[in-house]
Amino acid sequence: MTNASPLAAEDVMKAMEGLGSVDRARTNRLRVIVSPERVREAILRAQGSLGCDHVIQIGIVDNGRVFELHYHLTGPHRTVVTIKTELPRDDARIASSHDLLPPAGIYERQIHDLFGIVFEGHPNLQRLILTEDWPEDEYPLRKDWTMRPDRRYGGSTPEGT
Amino acid sequence: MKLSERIVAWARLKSPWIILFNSGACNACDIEVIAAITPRFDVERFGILAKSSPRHGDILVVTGPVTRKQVKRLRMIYDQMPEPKYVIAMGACGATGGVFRGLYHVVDGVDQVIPVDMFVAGCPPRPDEIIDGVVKCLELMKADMKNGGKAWRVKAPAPAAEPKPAAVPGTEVTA
Amino acid sequence: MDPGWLVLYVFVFPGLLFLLAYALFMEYVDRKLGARIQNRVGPPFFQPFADLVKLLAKEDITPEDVDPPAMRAIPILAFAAVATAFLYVPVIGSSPLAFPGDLIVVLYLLTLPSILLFLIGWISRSVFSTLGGVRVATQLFIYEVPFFLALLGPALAAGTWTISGIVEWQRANFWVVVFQPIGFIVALIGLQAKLERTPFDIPEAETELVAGPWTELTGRKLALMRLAVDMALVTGAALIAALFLGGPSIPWVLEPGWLATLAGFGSFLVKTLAILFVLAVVRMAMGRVRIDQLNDFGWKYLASAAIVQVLIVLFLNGALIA
Amino acid sequence: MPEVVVPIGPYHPALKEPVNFKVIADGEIIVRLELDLAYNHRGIEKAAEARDFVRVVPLLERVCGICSHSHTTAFCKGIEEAMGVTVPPRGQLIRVIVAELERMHSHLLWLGVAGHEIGFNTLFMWTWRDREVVQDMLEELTGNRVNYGMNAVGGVRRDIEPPLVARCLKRLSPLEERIRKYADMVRHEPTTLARFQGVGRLTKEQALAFGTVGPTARASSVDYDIRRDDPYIGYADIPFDVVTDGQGDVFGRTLVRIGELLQSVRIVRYALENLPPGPVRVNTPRGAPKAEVLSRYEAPRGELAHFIRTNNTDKVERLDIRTPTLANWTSVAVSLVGSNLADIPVVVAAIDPCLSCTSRITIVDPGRRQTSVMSWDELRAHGIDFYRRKEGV
Repeated sequence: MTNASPLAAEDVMKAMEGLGSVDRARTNRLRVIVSPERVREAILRAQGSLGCDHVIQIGIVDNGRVFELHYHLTGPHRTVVTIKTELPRDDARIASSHDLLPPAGIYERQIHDLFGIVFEGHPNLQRLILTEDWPEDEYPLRKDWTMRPDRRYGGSTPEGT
Repeated sequence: MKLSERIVAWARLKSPWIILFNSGACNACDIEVIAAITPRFDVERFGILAKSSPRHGDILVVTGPVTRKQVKRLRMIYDQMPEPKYVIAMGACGATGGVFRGLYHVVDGVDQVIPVDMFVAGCPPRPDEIIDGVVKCLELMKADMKNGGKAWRVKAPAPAAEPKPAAVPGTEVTA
Repeated sequence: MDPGWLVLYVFVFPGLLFLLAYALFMEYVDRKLGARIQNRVGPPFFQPFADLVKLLAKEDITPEDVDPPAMRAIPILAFAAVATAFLYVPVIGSSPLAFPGDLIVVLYLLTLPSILLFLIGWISRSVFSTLGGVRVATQLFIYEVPFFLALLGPALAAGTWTISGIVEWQRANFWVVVFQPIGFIVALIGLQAKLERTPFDIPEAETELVAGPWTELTGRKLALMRLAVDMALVTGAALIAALFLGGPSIPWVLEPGWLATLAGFGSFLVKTLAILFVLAVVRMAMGRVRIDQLNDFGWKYLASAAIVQVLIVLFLNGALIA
Repeated sequence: MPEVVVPIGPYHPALKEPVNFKVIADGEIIVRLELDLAYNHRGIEKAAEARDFVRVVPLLERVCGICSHSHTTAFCKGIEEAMGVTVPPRGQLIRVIVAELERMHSHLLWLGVAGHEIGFNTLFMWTWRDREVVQDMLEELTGNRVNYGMNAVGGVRRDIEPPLVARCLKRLSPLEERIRKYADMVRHEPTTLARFQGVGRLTKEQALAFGTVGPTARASSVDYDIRRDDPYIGYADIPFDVVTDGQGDVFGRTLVRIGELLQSVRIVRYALENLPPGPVRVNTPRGAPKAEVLSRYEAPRGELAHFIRTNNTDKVERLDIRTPTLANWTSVAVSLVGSNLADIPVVVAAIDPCLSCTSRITIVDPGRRQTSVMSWDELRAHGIDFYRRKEGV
């Protein structure tokens, strides 16, 4: 499986036809930009015709306007195929891809906890990373989040520990 | 001191068993503490053993800035230890929070949660420094036994802890 | 025997006091040997004593929901059982308390600490202790049978159930280990398992169960329990030395009597330390096995080996008589 | 015996780092496993957005004390890529030397810890003694034993003098000999074999499906190594082999790590002997232009990915770190169900979990979190169904 020839931009374009534009972010990284509804379809196509069998990361960026999700996939060809999509800040929800990419369940849970993005269809989208008594509606990695002095963020207890 | 007290005091100094607790450190302190057990440094020479059950420990070695999630657990481990017990806070993080000071998920230092008897400086402290810290802690223990408990060390009431800054995490100047 | 001497025998030498001192010394030798094998310096000689005194002086916590008298009584019982067992093992010549069947009593008394350890794990109300206790009991069923069978061999050969009698028989004939090597090895493995030392430290597996049944023990209880195990090490080593290596007897006659006794005591020390050396090296050279692997090993090989040894002894006995 | 819940961690002697599994055991057999891992979450990613590049590097060094060089190198090379800066060859090779020494110390550490997990303390003591040799080299090269402080954006901060090179080269040969001895020891010691072989087995398909990386994947014959597949900091010119193994169990992972130790010795020796002259660092602009970089790095535990977004300032807009341990967790949770309680430490240790890396942000629960107690048959059915669903993809 090693040292298969790298993917050409044309291959990716052909595979992702009709989903969105493809550009080359780096010599061995190709990026396709799709709409949120079609992410699952793009992942399926990447797994099918592009032979991607490994998910590197689901990167997330809060750029102040929208949330960007980057699904970094790779395969025996060792070329990174990035599927990028943008979610609005006020209603950030997207279909979960935990059944397509088994490790994605983890990454989605982390993103949910820190950014508050809802992955629809995820079997167990619960708090795991922040402390149990962290306020429910606060997502610390959002750009506009700050700690409010009037709130208790868990950890220390009132009796002065 | 009576003879029996003297023997007990001697035994305590010769047999400090330590418990290692990672309260959110970067592992560097932990591996240096474990390195102190291994042949190059070999703390068993001084009777120091690393124990696993907090019920058996004399000295609790805490590494790391305490994360909010670990506060409760650290407190529980401390409560489980039998008296007389001592706490050593390891490294810059254990003392003040180190590079993590002011981040949203840490409470800045072990002494915010449990009483600390000794701080060991360094990021991370070398194993030699850790051994030195334990030895200094033993001297403190000796002084405590001479003065009948830890109370003599309290000279003036500590100033009230400052409230946690509400600024954006990471913008503060680190200590 | 003069009652004054008997009191001296039970409480001072080679009874309680000597046993305590020798147990602490054995622990020191064990730890030091281990440290040297591991390329370390190891603890100073007073270390076990310092540990003991420190633990005795520490706060004694009884966990919630635990019956305090039971928790207090168990370590004392374990301590007493082992201390009693040691009285029947010859240290300087035969034991004055010997009676027919004392081998069975000693074996029973040596089993008690394990059962008590199981009990203390069970009543501690902590998951680690309970699981550790269950493992102690499981392990007990695995090693006890081969251990007993292996110790049966010398008794069958000598035709007596007193330990001192077996020692006498060996003085008259030769060391049991010469014609029962399998039994000797099985007995050593059984002792290692009984004392829960690597590779059989499954009940107190630090990395899985914190400290197993020991987890909730503090202060005095921990001190007494540790001491009981150290004493069991001495008693077990002395028992095997007596049954297989001729105990304190020496093959030649020495005059006067006190010199012979002294030489006997010397041979006791040498033999027990030699056994300890073997046990310590095994402890250091191996990892811990899993309980199911121990089960396989114990019943498949250890028990069969012990039975084969017993059969061989029976056959030889028959052949000699015929 | 009824089912017992065994809480492993967050304070637990097997893992000196905080992690919590609620292991539901039926006697000795693990029925279910619930993971809770973020005890070390400190919020480094948020802090990285608020500090400039110069101050982020020491911060990232403390993501994890064991793989501190990995995180800083991944970050620095990402920022350098965004700035369009090339590090001089000498600086690159010094980075490689430190990186491979770090791999050696990490793998030796792992070997000792794995020995400790099965109660084989002598192996633990011996490997840690030899690890001190590596630590000495690191200390002489960088000035620190653990958090090296070696990397900076644009190169490294200290140069290596020729006498030091000679001293390091002299230390490598005895070390290599010792490593070969450990390889021999692990292959022949009966209790080690009994505890390692056939434990925590992952097939190649499972390893791929659960997204494992690093030695865990390579032990299941997944031939995946960023150093070769996406060469960075001069690995393209260095001769080395990617070690794989077909056994897929803990024993296979041990063999892979020992093989990698020998490869690391080879790389360090090559790099020390072929250090080119020249500067070790270039000056870089204060800010970085708008860019988006996925910086991948082969850390001791596997592929480490830093997703960096810059926006014309001297601060990153977003730094998203995916650590190797996080990628490997799913496989652990799956391979533990149905195995023995005694195997937990060694299976968990086999991926060499680095929890302070992982919990800097997150975590996991691969299974469904039912509170009902499953019978053994139900569990089997669940297991079969689980694998079918996962592998069907």
